[in-house]
Amino acid sequence: MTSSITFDNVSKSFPVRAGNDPDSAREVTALDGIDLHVTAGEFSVLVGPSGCGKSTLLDLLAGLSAPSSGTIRLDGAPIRGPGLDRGVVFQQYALLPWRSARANVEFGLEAAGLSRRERRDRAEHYLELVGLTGFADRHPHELSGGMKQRVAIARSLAVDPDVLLMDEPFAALDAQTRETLQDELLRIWARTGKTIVFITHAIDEAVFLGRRVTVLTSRPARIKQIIPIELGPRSETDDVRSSPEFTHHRHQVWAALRDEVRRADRQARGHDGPADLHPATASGHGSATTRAVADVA
Amino acid sequence: MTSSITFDNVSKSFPVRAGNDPDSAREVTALDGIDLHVTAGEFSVLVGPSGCGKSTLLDLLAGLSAPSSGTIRLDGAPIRGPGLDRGVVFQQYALLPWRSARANVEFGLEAAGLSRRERRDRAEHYLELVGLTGFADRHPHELSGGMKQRVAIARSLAVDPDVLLMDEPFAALDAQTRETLQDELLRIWARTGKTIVFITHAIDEAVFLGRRVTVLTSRPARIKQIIPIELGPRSETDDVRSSPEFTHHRHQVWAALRDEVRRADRQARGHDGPADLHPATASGHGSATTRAVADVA
Amino acid sequence: MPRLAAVALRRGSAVVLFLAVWELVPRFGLVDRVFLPPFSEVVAALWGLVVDGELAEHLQASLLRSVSGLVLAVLAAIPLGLLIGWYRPVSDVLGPLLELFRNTSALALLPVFVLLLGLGETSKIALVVFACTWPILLNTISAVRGVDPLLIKSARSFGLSSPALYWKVVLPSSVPALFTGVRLAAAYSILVLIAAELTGAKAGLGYLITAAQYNFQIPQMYAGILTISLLGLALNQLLVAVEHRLTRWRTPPA
Amino acid sequence: MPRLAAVALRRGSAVVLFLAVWELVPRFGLVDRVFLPPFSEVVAALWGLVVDGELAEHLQASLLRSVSGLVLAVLAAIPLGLLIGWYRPVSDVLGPLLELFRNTSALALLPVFVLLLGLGETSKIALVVFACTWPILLNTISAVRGVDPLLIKSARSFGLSSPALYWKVVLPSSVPALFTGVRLAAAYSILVLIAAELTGAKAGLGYLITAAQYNFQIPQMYAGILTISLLGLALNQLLVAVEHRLTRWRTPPA
Amino acid sequence: ARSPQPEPGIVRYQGATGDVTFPELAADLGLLEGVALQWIGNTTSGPQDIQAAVTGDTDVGGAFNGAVLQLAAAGAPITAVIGYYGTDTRTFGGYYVRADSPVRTARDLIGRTVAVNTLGGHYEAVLRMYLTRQGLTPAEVDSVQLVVVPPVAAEQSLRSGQLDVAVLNDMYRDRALARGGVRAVFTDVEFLGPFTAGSYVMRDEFLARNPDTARAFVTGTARAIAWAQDQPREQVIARFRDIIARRGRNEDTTTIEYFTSTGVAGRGGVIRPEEFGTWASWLERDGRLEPGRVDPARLHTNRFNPYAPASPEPAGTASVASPPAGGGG
Ligand SMILES: Nc1ncnc2c1ncn2[C@@H]1O[C@H](COP(=O)(O)OP(=O)(O)OP(=O)(O)O)[C@@H](O)[C@H]1O
Ligand SMILES: Nc1ncnc2c1ncn2[C@@H]1O[C@H](COP(=O)(O)OP(=O)(O)OP(=O)(O)O)[C@@H](O)[C@H]1O
Ligand SMILES: [Mg+2]
Ligand SMILES: [Mg+2]
Repeated sequence: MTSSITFDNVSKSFPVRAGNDPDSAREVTALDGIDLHVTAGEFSVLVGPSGCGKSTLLDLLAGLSAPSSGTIRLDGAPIRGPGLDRGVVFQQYALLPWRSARANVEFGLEAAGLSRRERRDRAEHYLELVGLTGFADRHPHELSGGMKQRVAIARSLAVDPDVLLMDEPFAALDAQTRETLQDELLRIWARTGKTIVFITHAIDEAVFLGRRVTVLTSRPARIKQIIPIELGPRSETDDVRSSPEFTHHRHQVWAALRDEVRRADRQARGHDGPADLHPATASGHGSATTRAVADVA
Repeated sequence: MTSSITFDNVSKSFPVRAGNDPDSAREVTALDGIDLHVTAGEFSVLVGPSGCGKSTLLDLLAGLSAPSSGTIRLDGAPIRGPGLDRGVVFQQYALLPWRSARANVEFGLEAAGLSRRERRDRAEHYLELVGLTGFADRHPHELSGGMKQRVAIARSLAVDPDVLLMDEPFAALDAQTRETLQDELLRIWARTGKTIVFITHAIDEAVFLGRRVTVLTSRPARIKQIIPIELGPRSETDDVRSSPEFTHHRHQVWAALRDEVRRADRQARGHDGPADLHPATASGHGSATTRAVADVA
Repeated sequence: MPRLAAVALRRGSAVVLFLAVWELVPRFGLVDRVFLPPFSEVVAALWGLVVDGELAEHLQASLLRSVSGLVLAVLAAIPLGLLIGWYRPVSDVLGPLLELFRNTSALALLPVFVLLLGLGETSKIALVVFACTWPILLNTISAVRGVDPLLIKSARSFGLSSPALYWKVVLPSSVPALFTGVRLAAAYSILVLIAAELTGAKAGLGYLITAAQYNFQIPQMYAGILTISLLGLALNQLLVAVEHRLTRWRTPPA
Repeated sequence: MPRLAAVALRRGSAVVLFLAVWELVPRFGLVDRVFLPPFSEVVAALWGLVVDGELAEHLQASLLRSVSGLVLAVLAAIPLGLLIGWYRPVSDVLGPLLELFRNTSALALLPVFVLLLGLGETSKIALVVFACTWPILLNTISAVRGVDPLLIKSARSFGLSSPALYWKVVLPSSVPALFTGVRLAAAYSILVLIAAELTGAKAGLGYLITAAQYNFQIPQMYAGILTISLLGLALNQLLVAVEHRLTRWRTPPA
Repeated sequence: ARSPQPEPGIVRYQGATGDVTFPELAADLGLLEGVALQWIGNTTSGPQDIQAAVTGDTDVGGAFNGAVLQLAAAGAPITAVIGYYGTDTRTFGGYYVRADSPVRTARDLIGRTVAVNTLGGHYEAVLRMYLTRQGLTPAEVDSVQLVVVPPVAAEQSLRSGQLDVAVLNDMYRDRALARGGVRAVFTDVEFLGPFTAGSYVMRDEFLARNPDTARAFVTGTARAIAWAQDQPREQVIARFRDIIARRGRNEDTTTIEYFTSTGVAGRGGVIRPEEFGTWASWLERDGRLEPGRVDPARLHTNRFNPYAPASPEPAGTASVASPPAGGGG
């Protein structure tokens, strides 16, 4: 099964506390009046400058947070929370490090209430689908980045969701692995016919994968342009990326994105404002963990 | 000043201990009979499949390790160790997190024995060169990935090396930031005229930056093909990447690399051999650190 | 095999050297033999204690106290820590009180425990529980807080219920940091036990040491100290082994 | 301001509740007032000790021992740890011995210190030094081992000499892990000090507690315990503050 | 007053390592009719021992009478039932210095360090009383620092100069004197004459519920004290050695060889009022006991002691008849 998605005037803001003064609470608007429709079975790609609100949009779709205003519908029914009708694949894999590849794939199935036996069979099946037969008993630390992401994809597919949500899934991989996985993802899409919403920074990736590429503005994210891609069938042996059509679409997306990236850059550098919170909090996370251990020992 | 580089039949192997048995020491050959010449002032790019030995090659060039056989010459003189005539930029920035951007740039200058005053002036100058005026007092955690890499580049440039060695410097950045930094690197190269050896996985990056792209085979790395790139001047406003020449060169590199990537893939999956040590040791590092803390507390 | 022996020799050499110094320094009269008998005499005394079964008795008494205190602290502090760590408001409120308790020396409280709980096993075990609770509790809290938010996000995206999330993600994630606390606590359990056994005990390694000291049986005193060291070492190694079993996923196989 | 007060209230509420329970439980006769006097009586006793200068004297004696022991341990263990951590063969050889020492309860060694170093300050400070050394040493060693190899590689690529590398990369990198050890050691310094002050002391908080206990001045005893808690808390907060100053680069400004 | 329930007939107590207490001797001599002693461990401190009796860890504890007064003043409901140690010309403790020490008089002790076996005990009180009586001001008395040192270590610490004064008694004194090089500044017996210094106490609640047990215990202990007072020294030592050997607590018997006398002034440990009264008035004067807080007469009883002049009346009256023991000084 597969589902259509509709964003109806969706906005999302976050309260932000500036400095130590609790009275100076402000808001950061991440999404502003998003109207978007993804038809059932479509491979839809979203691109936008760094920090514009792409992950926020995907979180809403996954039901991990609720929009500040507007509604998101899945086959006409508003989204009320997370559910097994949607599967999410994150950039950083999000595998449970203490579980083997198989057990990681089984993870989602446990919530679905399948029997032990069924879980095992399904896990084997989906590991095979992503080309990891024989790696079922390895733990994440024994897998390369590409393999880890395959496991994560298998895990999301295993619960047989209607929609697959992918947040820059290949950004942490090296160029060659990325291209291999792009090929495989298209193959899986062709075989399963899922609706896929795919977020990326990389223009090549967007053009190669998407049947439609939606370009978002810099924060707050609005829809800037929707570019239909017509490349015909991608084949692994051909170098589609070197075709003139590809180059044409590439340029289209590049042009739409260029101004937004510049604007985001100015936002980030111009003033010590909210945009700069981004790197600080991102790197802050790691050190916070380290510090917690220190605090205690 | 700027220098030429000559690799003369350079090989490098590492002893590898398989399992717990100390008697079963084996060797892994990373580089095998490399002959390569980089002319003074050239922007030379090396591409090759994951784990083939690119970083090993750069380490030899930096003087951080010595070849098992063969010699590497800088302007005719064999390399004997690290030196300020070469500057290295790493993928993971390698900034000292406790130093501000300025102090990080000053770091290399301290070894060079400059006065406090001179160091400060130079740091300011190179921060300006990489477009970070006004960010001198920020610490790495307060900078975005792109900014961090700019600091690292400024740091390497500040000691005024003849050669700049860059090991996948933009791999950790998002697509847009990467393109911006590519533009800036070309601008800096044009202004300073340094010899640059640049390693990357990304075909687009290789073609966009290099005047010559050297494709390496899968491990052990040998030279597979050297592809001269003729694109004419790159300009920021034009989308060179969408030009037919670019597409042509892109396809050349892609074709040369394709078989090697496949072979490397087979190496990695086929047997539980040395290639698989890679992810294990990579992820092993982080956990070893965590464990060390635990061991003590 | 000869290589393995060489490794063992190299690793043991410092210990052997230390013991040799211990043996020779009193023999050459560099320190008073009465106060620091040579290692061999201590070993002889230790052997005597082993043979007449006395050591076993003291060891058993101490082990019982230290292990039962540790186990009780684990049973109490881990669930509590998991709870406090998860509900931030709870930990905000309890934080300062926990800080105060954590910084209260267990030994300073020994008289209080004796006054309120008496001289028997209760006060000794309670002291061990008190000393062990804080490292476990605080490490558990920070372990829970340190769980990768992405893992939680990912689990929630699969529609996992809160208890399942807790059981399948938070708890396993916390194991390594939690063990740090338990190992720290194990060391504390032995440390404070020695003090607790100074009064009102009729068996235990702390008692052995004090009694030997008061009876001026100095080699026996050293034998008791040595036994405590070895006990601490064994307890630590045991916990390390358990931890490695539970967190094998963290280490590369080789 | 009213918001800040609210935060303070919320954060302090658990402590206040705890003190209220302490006040009321003996008042309602739920425990024997002789052994657990109400908090107010303890405060009164504490105030009495403050007023007649007795507390200051004990506090000073304890602080002197604990701080000088800690400082000596820091001075000895950090350079040693930096060395051992850097030269792997050294740490391979010394490792087992260090493990043995680390697992030797400092309190078990108290009689040995008294026998060998006498009753005075030497043996007390030596005990504190012994207890503080191991956490600092072992954390320093692992801190050095945990230094990001990329930073070292990068520094070497600039042609830094080994001492410069050590001073400019290894040491600053190690500061956070090293401080973990120092804070652990500070807690130990107070813990073992109490035990050390039971014998051969003529002043100090441990002495105060024992003297009060044996003279049946129970409120004074609790006052002493309270003071030790607060001392431990203050020492820890101080180290946290120093650590934050030294590692400000780790935390986002807000 | 007979308790409605049968008494368990068990008395829990703490022993001393390498030493035999009088209840233990009584048990061994078969004098504790119907009472079983239960050893719960050893103690090195009188104050700690009577505290344990109050907290209910033991049923009997013994300490210096001044400590008993202070514990009672802190609100503990206890009664002293029998005296059990003291000083006489053979059994006494002295305040020893090195032979070459400049300390000769009380005044020389100002600011010095004195080692005692426990705080809050006999030697602390005797020292303070001595210093006061020798005309030192309270501030000067306070300047003398007390240090807890285990008796085994005291002599060594004194000789090595870490202490100015060490209190040595019995075995430790004899051994030190045999080695020479030390001399006493004063001894408790010189200062106060022979007197019973410490008593066993029991909780009032225990006495109320177990009057028969208490009587049997005190009676047996009193008879054991009397036995030790009567028997030749060698006989007592032999018996002690034998007890220590049989009870298998892995003790050293050296201490016991130095036994010379019980030190108990009254026959069978009968308590005289001034044994508490003296200390009560002294502690009140020293400011460590709130005047009127405890009535020393009510704090002790001889009513269980068979050697007390026959009288079922309250302890206070009973003991008035006994002749003073020459203590008090
Ligand atoms: N929970 C939150 N609280 C406050 N601000 C938030 C929160 N989550 C996101 N933001 C802010 O919303 C904006 C959009 O964030 P988001 O992560 O959606 O961007 P993105 O497009 O996914 O960025 P990237 O390309 O870096 O992944 C950012 O400015 C971010 O700081
Ligand atoms: N110090 C070492 N000891 C043992 N083997 C090593 C060492 N350094 C590298 N190798 C091995 O040499 C081979 C080449 O490594 P290198 O890091 O140079 O590859 P690379 O091309 O830079 O890979 P990547 O694309 O992942 O950066 C790998 O198989 C690696 O496992
Ligand atoms: Mg994102
Ligand atoms: Mg590399």
